[in-house]
Amino acid sequence: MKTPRGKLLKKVFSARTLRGLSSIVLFVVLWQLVVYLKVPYLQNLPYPEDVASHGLAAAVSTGYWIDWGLSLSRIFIGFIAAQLLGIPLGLAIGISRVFRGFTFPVFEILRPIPPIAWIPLAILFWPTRELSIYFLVFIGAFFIIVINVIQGVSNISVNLKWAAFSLGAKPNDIFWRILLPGSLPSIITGMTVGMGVTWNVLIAAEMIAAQGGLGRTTWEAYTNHNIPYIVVGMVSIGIAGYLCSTLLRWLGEKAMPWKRKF
Amino acid sequence: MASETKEPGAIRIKHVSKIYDPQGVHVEAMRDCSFDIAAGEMAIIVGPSGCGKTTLLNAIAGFDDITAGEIFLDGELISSPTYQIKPNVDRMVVFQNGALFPWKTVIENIAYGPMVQGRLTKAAARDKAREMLEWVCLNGMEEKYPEELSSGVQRRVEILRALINEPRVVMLDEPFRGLDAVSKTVMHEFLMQLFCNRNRTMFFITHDLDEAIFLGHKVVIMTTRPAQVKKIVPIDLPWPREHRIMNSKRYLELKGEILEAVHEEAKKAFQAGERELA
Amino acid sequence: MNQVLTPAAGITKGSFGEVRLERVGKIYEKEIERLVALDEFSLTIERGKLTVLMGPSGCGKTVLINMIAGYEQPTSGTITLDGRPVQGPSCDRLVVFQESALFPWMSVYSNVVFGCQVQGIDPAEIRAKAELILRKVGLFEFRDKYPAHLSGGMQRRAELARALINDPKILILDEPFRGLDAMTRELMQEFYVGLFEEFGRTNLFITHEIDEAIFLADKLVIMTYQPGKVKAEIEIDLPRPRDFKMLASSRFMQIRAQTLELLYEESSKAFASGSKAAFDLVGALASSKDSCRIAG
Amino acid sequence: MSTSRKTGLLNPQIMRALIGIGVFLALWYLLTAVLQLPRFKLLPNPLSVIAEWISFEPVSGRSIFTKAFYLDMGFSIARTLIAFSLATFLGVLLGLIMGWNRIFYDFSFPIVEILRPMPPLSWIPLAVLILPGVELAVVYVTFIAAFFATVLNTLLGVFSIDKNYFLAASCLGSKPKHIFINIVVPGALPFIFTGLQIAMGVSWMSLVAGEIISGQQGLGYAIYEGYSLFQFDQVVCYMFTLGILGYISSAGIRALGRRLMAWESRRRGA
Repeated sequence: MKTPRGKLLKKVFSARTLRGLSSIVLFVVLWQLVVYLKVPYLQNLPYPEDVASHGLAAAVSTGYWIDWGLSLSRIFIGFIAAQLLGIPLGLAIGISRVFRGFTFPVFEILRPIPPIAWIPLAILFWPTRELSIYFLVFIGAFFIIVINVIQGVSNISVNLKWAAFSLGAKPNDIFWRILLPGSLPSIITGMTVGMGVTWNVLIAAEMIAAQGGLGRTTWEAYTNHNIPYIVVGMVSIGIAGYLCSTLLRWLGEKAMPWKRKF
Repeated sequence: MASETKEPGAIRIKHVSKIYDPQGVHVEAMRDCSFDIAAGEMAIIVGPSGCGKTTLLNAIAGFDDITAGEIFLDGELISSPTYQIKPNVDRMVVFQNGALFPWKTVIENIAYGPMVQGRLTKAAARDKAREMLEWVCLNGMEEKYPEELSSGVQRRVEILRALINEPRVVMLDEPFRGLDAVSKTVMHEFLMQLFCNRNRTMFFITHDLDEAIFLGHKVVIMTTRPAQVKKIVPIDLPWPREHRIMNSKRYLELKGEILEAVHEEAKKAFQAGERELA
Repeated sequence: MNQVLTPAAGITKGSFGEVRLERVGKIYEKEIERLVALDEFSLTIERGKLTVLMGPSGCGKTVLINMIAGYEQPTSGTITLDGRPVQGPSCDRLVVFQESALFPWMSVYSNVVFGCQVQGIDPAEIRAKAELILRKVGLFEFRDKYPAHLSGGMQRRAELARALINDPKILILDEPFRGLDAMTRELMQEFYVGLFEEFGRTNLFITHEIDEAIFLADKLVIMTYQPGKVKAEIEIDLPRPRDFKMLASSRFMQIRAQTLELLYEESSKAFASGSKAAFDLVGALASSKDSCRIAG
Repeated sequence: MSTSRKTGLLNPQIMRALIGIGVFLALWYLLTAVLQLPRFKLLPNPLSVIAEWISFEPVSGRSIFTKAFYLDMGFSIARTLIAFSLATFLGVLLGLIMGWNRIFYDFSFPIVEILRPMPPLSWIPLAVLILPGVELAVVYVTFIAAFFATVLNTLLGVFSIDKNYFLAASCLGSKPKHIFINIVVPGALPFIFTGLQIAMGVSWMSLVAGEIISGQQGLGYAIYEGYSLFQFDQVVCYMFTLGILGYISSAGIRALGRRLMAWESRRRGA
């Protein structure tokens, strides 16, 4: 019989992990080499160690973490507003055919417009820059969540609804105990997808119109020609985005214990 | 149509065991299985679900290795813990849930084997495939995609796709699962006719005992996991068989005998399954 | 599994209903198409009997269930339960669906008590009843698991429990064991028939499997293909309690042959009228006519 | 008889849609032009937007009757097309090989996973600095956006293929190249097309951002220019133009998908 520790060691030193690690090392070495050999176009890249030292310097400065805070708070406010409005709207469109008939076409006209194209109107309309950024983040997540909720509601098997009716459930029970939990998986999917788009929109909005925030500092690094810091900014944005999606995944697992696998 | 070699396709399974051990999960699927299938024999394998019948099929087909024992095909070693012959056209498998390529039409599916083996040109392979379809009265289906067909027809096409390669052994893993009674009857007659005309060794896994007795030369009953051979029942009913045979006294005797043995194992397997989940 | 079948006081006996279908018709009108699903369908589902319905796919079995359960309304004719016409879904007619209709987001226990809860029954009473019935179907230890974490057989038992706890007058099972593997299916049949033999109750069971049908039924009803009508009613006189050994009895095989004959006839008709569901017969009919023989 | 009820303008479905759109436009008009509520009066009203869009002598110099409009559109379409085709080609190829070859997957997947969470738009500064010319930078950003979506979906597509197809193919005597062409490619196709749909949406978005931030010409650029020149009608016109283009391009992908995957559409049609 194998001990759990033996299993763990086996997993850590498996061929797959080793390959993964070696590929990352290879990537860094290649990056170094490309800059060192002055490969055309790529010669302007900073050395990995430059990026690392800039990153370290940033990590101990308060300004960097204030940017994190600003970006994250913008994401959360816009994102949560989108969920608060989008989920009820999606449920309403999904449940009522009549309501769907009235609202869905308008929704479908506005949906294909790329969220970033809203930037000028947002700046124009909202009294402060901060508000217009919240609005853009909201737009980025809103359409996706609504579409996903609609799909979630319509994907619930009619048998489940019938079964509930047969067992004596009233419309109230059907909504809270069948429709809502039944569309939860789609809601979570919509949130995860929306989160990706939202970060994209936020970065663009910050670059164009904001004060502070990870996107803005990256842009300022560009105007100052501080190339290593641009990369630091990109990596930070990547990490922030990744953390947000992980948080959502974790929330999803908590909210849907029935989906957990053994 | 018959191959030149005299009666090819004899399988000998000697003391075969299989232990799955992915990341330390120790599962013993098969323990010391030994039996022979003569050339041109229809051998039916029955036993509880999840007992390791498919494991044995995978070992013979060359999809998976074994941890102990040896498997021979016509006296030639095809699988042992240290040596395996890769999946090959001489051992054809018809899968449980069907594995017709959904993106190819019926005729493309059937012609696929001879074409990729380079045995026939594309045109020749298609001609041969068309001929085979006509041969079983499925002409008119050539340009349809598998999912446009009923499952019974899909299964027949899949069997043709195997046979066009003239394999030494055909292995069928619960091929008629989920079909209704009438379709099953049609399939049994189809297979009976095929078998009478193109005698191949068949390794046939099923749960349907009527199917087993109606089609088989012998029925191998496996125990619950780890799979061992519990009993081998030779079916001494005359060939070719017709459905009327199901009312004969001998048939009922055989069915009673097999039913009892299988039922006992099924109950054991079921209780083990519940324990595992708890 | 038979050992769990000890009488349980929580499941009341005697709420047997009788469903009468009189000249029921159901017509679907879609765009220009007009589909007569059922035509002049008359059948009595007898009190305390297990009636099994068979027929080729597309013969309107599911429509029939939906109407008895009250999910759909017949176009003509009447459906009555103990003399009162059926209107809308209600817990005196419960359906066990083909693909499990357990609520995946509720534990086994919550699923079983759902009906009682929404009907506002006293919680203490619910708990006692639920415990009894869960023990009965052998799922007491599994009460806190979610359906997806159970085996197929357990899911089916949980669904039976969810229906039985509401004490329906008629229990309708729409191919309940479909999708289970053959072994589990057989064990579930044994379990179900045991449950039925112990508690009676009017049951309507729909299936494709001929062995399953004969093994379970008191009365076997075979339907015709579009429009659905009753083709034949066969009384199954195998003794109760049923035992799996009966599958190898000569009486069983006789009934089986007779039923198969009837089904084959219906399937050929369906095939002739171009039903995709009866497609399996392609080639088979042709070869039986000798127009094309397999030749080596 | 029953058919006549369902077609024509009296169909409730169409009626509701028209009423919905009408209410939306009326509300828009009411808020911006009639009531002139505090912030709303800054926004253009629908009538002036439409008037501008179809005017022969537009204030902004851009309407459906001017060359400038088509030039902007042409630039944007060309950039998206180049970036998207490149991303599709490379992304599908990489995804297929990653899904097909275990060892290649082990080596390449960690890198994809490291690069993927960075939003495509965060590449803009670096792309502008490193690549010669703004044009390339915009195309690159659009490319990156589409690329990862395509790779990941293609990969998922290959993983979604039933293992039995591989086994069956090996039984039938296929060599690796046969398996790649006959199993891996068609098997992954449904997911590839889902990926392309997503990629198309992200591409348009990144394109607009790229054009706004660093571009010259193109719809995104014109939107921002319109904003700085107080041509708000033009901003809204171009937003809708982008919406229409986005819609047409994903419809195009859907149509192509249906053609290439006849086996799927026929099943659904049956």
